[in-house]
Amino acid sequence: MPYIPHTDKDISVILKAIGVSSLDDILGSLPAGLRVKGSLNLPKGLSEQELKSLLKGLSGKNSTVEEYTSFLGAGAYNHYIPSVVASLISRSEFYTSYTPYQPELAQGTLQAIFEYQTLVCQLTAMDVSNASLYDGASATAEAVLMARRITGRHGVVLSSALHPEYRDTVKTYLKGSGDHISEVMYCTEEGRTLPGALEGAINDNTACVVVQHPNFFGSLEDVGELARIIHEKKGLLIVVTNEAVSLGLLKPPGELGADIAVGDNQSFGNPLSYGGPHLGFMATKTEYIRQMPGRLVGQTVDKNGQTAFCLTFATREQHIRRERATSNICTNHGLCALAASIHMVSLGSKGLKTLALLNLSKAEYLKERLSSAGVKPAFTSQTFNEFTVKVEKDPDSLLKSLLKKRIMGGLSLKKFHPVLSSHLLVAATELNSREEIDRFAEELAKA
Amino acid sequence: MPYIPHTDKDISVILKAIGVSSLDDILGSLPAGLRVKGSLNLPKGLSEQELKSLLKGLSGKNSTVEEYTSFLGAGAYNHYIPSVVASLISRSEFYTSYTPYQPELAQGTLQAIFEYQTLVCQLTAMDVSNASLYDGASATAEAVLMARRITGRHGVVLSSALHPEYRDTVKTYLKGSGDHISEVMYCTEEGRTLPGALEGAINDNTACVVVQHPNFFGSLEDVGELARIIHEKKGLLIVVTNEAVSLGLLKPPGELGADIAVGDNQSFGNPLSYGGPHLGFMATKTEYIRQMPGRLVGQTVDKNGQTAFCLTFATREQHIRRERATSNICTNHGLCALAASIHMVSLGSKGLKTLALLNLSKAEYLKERLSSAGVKPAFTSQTFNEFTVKVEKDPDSLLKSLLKKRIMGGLSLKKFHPVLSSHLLVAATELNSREEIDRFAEELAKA
Amino acid sequence: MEANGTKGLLLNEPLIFEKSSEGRVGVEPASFDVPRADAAALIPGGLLRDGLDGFPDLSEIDTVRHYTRLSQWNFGLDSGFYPLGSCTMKYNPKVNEDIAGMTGFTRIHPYQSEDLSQGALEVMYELEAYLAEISGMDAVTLQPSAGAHGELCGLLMIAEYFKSKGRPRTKVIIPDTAHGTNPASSHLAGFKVVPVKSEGKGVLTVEAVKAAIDRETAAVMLTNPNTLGLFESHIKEIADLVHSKGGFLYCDGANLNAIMGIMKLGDLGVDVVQFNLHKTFSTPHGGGGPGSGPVGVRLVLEPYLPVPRIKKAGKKFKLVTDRPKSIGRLKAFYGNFSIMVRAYSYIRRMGGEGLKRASETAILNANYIKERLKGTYQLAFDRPCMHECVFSDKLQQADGVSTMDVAKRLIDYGYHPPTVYFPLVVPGAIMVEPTETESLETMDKFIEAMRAIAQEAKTNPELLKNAPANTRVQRVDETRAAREPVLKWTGVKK
Amino acid sequence: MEANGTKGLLLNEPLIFEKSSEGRVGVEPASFDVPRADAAALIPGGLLRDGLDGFPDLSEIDTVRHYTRLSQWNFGLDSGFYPLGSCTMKYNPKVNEDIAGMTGFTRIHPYQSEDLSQGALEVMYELEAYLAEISGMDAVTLQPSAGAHGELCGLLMIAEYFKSKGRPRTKVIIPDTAHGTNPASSHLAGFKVVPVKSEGKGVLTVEAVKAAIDRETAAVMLTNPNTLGLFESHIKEIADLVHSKGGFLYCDGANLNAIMGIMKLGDLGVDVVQFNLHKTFSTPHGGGGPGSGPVGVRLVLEPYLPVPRIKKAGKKFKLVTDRPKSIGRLKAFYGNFSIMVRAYSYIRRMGGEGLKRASETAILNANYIKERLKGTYQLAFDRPCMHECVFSDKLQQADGVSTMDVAKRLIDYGYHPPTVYFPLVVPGAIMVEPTETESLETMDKFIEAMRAIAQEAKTNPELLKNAPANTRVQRVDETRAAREPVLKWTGVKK
Ligand SMILES: Cc1ncc(COP(=O)(O)O)c(C=O)c1O
Ligand SMILES: Cc1ncc(COP(=O)(O)O)c(C=O)c1O
Repeated sequence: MPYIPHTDKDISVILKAIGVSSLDDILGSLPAGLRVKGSLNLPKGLSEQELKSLLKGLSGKNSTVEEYTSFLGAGAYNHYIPSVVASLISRSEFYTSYTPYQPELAQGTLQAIFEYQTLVCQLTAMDVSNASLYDGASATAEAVLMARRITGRHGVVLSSALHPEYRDTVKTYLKGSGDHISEVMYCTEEGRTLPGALEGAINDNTACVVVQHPNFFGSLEDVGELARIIHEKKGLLIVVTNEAVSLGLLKPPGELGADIAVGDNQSFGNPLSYGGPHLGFMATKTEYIRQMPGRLVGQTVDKNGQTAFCLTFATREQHIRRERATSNICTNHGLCALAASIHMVSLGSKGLKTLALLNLSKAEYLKERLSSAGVKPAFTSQTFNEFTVKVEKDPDSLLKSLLKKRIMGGLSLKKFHPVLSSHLLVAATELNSREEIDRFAEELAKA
Repeated sequence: MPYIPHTDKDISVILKAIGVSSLDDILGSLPAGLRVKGSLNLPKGLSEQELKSLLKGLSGKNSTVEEYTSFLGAGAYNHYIPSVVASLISRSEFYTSYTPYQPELAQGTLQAIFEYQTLVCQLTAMDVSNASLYDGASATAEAVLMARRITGRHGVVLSSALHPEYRDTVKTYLKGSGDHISEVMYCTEEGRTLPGALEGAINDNTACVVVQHPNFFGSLEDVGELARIIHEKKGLLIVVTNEAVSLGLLKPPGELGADIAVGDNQSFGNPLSYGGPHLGFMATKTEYIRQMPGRLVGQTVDKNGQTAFCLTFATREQHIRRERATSNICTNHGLCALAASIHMVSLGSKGLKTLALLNLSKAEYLKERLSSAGVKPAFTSQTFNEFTVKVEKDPDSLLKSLLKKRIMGGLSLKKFHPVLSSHLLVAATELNSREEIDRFAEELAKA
Repeated sequence: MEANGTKGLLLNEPLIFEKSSEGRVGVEPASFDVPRADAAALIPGGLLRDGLDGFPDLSEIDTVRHYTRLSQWNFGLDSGFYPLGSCTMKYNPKVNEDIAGMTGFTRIHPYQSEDLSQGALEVMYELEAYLAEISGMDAVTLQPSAGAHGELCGLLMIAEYFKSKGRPRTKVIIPDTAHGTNPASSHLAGFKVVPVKSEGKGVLTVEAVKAAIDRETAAVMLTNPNTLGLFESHIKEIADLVHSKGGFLYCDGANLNAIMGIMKLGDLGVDVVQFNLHKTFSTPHGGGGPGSGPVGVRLVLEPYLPVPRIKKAGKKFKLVTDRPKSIGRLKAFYGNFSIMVRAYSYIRRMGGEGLKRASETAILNANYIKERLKGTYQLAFDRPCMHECVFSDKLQQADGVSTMDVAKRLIDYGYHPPTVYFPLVVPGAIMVEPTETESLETMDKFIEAMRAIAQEAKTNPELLKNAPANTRVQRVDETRAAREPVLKWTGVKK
Repeated sequence: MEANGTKGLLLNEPLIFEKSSEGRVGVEPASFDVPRADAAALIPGGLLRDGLDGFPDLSEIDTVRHYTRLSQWNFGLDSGFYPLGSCTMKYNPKVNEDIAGMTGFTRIHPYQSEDLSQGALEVMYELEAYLAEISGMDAVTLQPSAGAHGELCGLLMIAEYFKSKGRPRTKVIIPDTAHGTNPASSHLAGFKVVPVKSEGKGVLTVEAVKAAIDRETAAVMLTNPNTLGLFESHIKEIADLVHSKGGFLYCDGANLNAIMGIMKLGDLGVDVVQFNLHKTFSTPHGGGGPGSGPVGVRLVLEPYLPVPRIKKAGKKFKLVTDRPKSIGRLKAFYGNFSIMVRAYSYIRRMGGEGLKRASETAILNANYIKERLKGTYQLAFDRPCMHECVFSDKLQQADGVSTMDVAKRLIDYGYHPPTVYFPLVVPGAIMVEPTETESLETMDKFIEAMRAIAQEAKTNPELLKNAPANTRVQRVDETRAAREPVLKWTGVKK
């Protein structure tokens, strides 16, 4: 049997040592009438060779962003991942170990997380970061819950330019504690959240405002001004970043007044993977540490005074605090965080800045090519590597005809925002070559 | 610059420490007039992303035995390699280390080679094996040179059913020491080396006879009888095995009278790789150790009496013996040997026997299907997983038309043996499914 | 005895930031094939970044060595026996890693056309069906990212069910043996947690539940086998009871590795269960995730499952979002797909027979260790266990030796310690879960080590108190970490 | 100073055969989808195998742990600094491994139609051209499997040249600094080796060659830079001399890493050179191979290159075998293709500029170490070196400390020792080749360690003599290994 080492002889030795003649003697306490009769109705087991060929076939039924030219983003970005990443995270000491409960056997994981926490703080200019959360959407939800705990208030104001699936996730997470969620509408001309609109949307019971930056439409938000407004009401600002590469170029949330910075670090080191696992991050101010969900690694010393690392602030967590924990999260996305760290370190500060500028440049070029082809940006705000355009034909049939040219031409926004029924959200990264962009513009003009 | 860590500041520190103002001060002793002017005429360097995409494109210009159904063998066998192999040999402690000159830092490599030596001895039933040679062909040539040293004789008799490229290699290797090579013709009916023919081909100056088993045509040789004949003349028998999986089923060379067993272990753990790196092996009798080429690892103890391993019998080798070495080989195929070990261990004795039987079964089924389709074996000898058939049409145009059906239909033997101008050499392994075999037979009948 | 553990050369390594040197680049991005944008002109001034303080600059080789050395300080399942109870540290098949790494699975965008994603949808659709069959549930969602996420999902569905009936319920009954995520998730889902004590009985009694349950009880949440490794023998009666009160029975399925092919939770009356693919289904733990926590439910709860759902229409798979009763979504997109691929591969490789054999063998292994160590260590409950067994340090306390000491000493012998001090109901708990992928020889050596340590506790307790002696760092000061928090590097970059 | 090396937990591991248990299977082969052949009926009795004595039977997890643990006893380039002289232990780029692993490169059969192999042939064809450009040679073969194989190839061509002219020559002149493969390959190619002494001058003088050369001399075989790390400054005159005698100048190109883009061997009068792709071109050493040893030649020798050759006709590449003067072939098929892919990738990544920078930096690094350690250790030659520098233990001998002791002590500090006792002309040689991929910081720490050791040699020589102290095994008894050879496991399987 695959993976199970036991020979018949081993089984007899074991049974004898237990003092039973068969497994059934052990399972005596199980309600006999409810035992599974016969075997599970599952396909027959396969040899490794057969398995691999079967799955090769299944994977082949998907078309990849390598085979197609993709301009899809919307929270999942197609970046080049340096080879060092897979090479290092596939070291079994990393990927086959558990959460680092025994620090003597897990200094590698622990130091790596500590470094990851530092990298996230540097990227976001916040004081403290946790070890990871599941993804950007659930991290946003956790941030909202955290803001409620900090402020003791209930009201939650979401920018309607926050990723729709993030908004949905927040709503689901808040079902348990009463939602009190309202939305502040984005400006249909600028494609961003207007400070003025926010002013009208908040009140003294507003725990937090959540804005995404760059937002779902790709637009940059006036984060500093939004911060000022919510802070005046003593609420918190949660800034969501799901294209983390933008932080190579954009002023970090911490410098713009964010109280909690969350988002997704998938862009670093983690492939698209049909949407998961991605990598939720969260960073905040020192004063809020004890309300922060998720694991934390701290630096300390061992009994010989040598630098060492361990999990800390466990009293916030469920295995100590149970129902009074700051969150229920236990297994998080450790290996994804490791991958992100390695990618960030590989780039270094210079590489990251260049990468961000390259992304901006590709997107600006795409904007220009599309404009020339008659497809104009839908909003006036400045953007990073993603933006919204308005098309003349039905976007869905446009996209369909582009597929025939092996182009994934962006995301139709209709299903998320009915008013944006002739709008496409398009992204460009370092993986979109100039030729691809030119061809996209041409085909779009033709289609 | 890729892979080079030096910043401008580092360079100045270095120059200053050396006490020069520029590299040119160091290169003063180089004939100035002969320095390269300008830069090398090579393509401009690429970023990692660009490189990977370029090479992806180049690799895509090849068609693989995964995309095609392949019945090619002839010294390079398409076997399933378990995932553990790549997973383990890609551990950098293995693949980024050098030949294990410092045993304290290389016990992993050393113990693994020691185990590989043991596995080869077990497979071949010989006393002693070296750490590896380049490939089966050069191993055969080394074996011939070794036989000459042992016997003090010059004559070398090659079976003409030895792989033609192995015969060529032996000839090249023997250019330096005078060739004295003759061939003993295979029996055109049985497709193997007849003992009677061998009797006539050897004499008192024959150092060795080289037979391949299974031979180039896939036929099993009567190794025991051939051994008896050459041993009567006090010459040595070299048995070549280039489909090592056959050893799971066939009596090993050591039990059939071989004095030196050589061949290629590519079938274990090493992909086809367009012919290299493969994995030459050599095993022999204890009495011949000092004439054996290649590295050897021995078990010993360290200063605390703990079991340890190290390179040994180095006095045979070139770095000590220089021109009097048993061979010039230095870098060998260590990682390929590791891969082979892991594959063998993964199979275990039961798995290996089953795999060999599965190969035999596939080939027998193929034989039967081809026969039904009117394509009969060309020879009467028994075979393992490869055999020669006679076709009615021109084999080259047959193969061409099979390619259109995405079938690599075996090897046309014309260019190796002009008399076999309507013969194909076909192999089947565990990777050829029944459906593929059926389709091959059908298409061959149609073509 | 000959210990597995020994001491050898390791390499020291500072923090990555301390290795940085201004101006170094590791893997530089691709070159600009489009005009270089003028960021200062494009981006409003207030939004442009100044610096990236402290962000490290390393060469590629230094990055590689950094993480290689870090990895060498770690102990993984591939390094040795890792009998961490409640975690099912079974072998993570290498072939699953290869498969999960196929570009057809990694380089697909969640929003690409369904027509281009049929392979992914097929894997997910079938995996749902397999999990349903294994658990005896009617429908499964793959969306949750881990066990706790699955718990939240299940509990939110239960809450929503009652809300949609117009009779919201407020309580969830949870035994004190439960994993901490159970109460935490219940709380997050808006419930009040009603704890029930197991009162030394090991399993939950019908009486205890009866005493706690009422018409406000939305669910009883138990773990089966429970965290003591015991089968909840009254589960069917408890199910009947909670059903009679109109509530649901939630089963934390983290311990599913004990019963695959032996019992189906559905047959036992369970209404909701979450699976931990990173336990039962052999996907790696990654030093702390990613995992995946699908949830199976009975038909009555099916309308509440998160969106999107995968449906098969003819030969085509598609994603369906129009489900008015759904609790919505727990994350963006569809779940941890690459983990699903591994679990799918595992199930296909094992088949029904194999899964059953896995559970049977896991039980045999746990009982073997239990029998061979009882007496040497105090058993929490001396009765047949399922896939794990729980000891305590009661016998060692006389010598002034604690569970922690035993655990640390095991490290010197070359083993990862078992889960310690959990479940909370067993003081000084030592929870051993060998899993089915460990051989008799491995267990024998571990048992020998445990016995040797028990002996040392008597003859040389200092050995234990100073343990581990073989590791690079020893007895890490966790108190100081909490008292004087250093949560990031704050040095100045070179 | 803070040493890089320390001690930590490692796992013991017996021989794989000692872990075997009869009846266990790791990764079982595919199932039979064709009738199971009756081997006994098909195979003549005398040819059927009885047993597979001792062959190990392990579960998959035990196999994985075995090799994982073994690897943890090893030190690789990714573990730390590995300044092994003459071996060019430069960083092995990870992207090259990814590329070499693409199925389009691994799963192609050497005998598949050329039409189906155009990508492979293109890589090979271009790689030949790149190597020709780098070395200034006219034609290149990629067939040889390693440096020594390349040497044999080159020397056989030279021999064949003279034979084909009807005037076979018998001798090859080789300096005493040469690597052992040079004389061994010459012998194998049928030549008598005529050694010339460098006589303490470091480089070969024209006079020394003149004294040895005659009309029987087929070639002078030198290494440039030579194994002392010195540029053979008279190479051009030596070339002229040997050419005037009708002979060839063979250059062992193992040290090419010092001169890429700086000098072309062809311009220096070299007629034949072998490349070590596993040194200069960054392909990994694999703990002892596989390597690849292409050979470049001047036009006059081109007809003698091994078959097949790759030709380009229009846009198509093909293999040509009809070359009557060829020495034939040195192995089956075409060479170590997957190593070529890595070297090709390296060259494309670096470009001409990058290769030049690599050589320049390699020289700077070696001179830096030379300058900063001279005085502490005796320099064999105190003059500017190329990519490596050679010290000796002369200054340490007073304290009764040898090169071997220094080398072993370095291990405790976390470094792989340099090449020791080679070249033979420098007694107690310590040959340091940092390569260009090592940073200033890495060198500084190494220098510090070397200095600390020199200090220890004076103050506490026992530290060195007992070194290494940090490793799992210490001072392996090589004499015993040779005297009481144990070359395989001979136990009895469980
Ligand atoms: C019994 C039990 N339930 C739930 C969980 C939570 O699972 P996860 O860590 O995947 O969120 C665990 C994890 O340790 C567990 O052991
Ligand atoms: C100078 C020199 N020449 C030749 C060789 C032989 O190369 P290979 O080991 O690839 O056969 C070496 C290898 O160490 C070398 O250093």
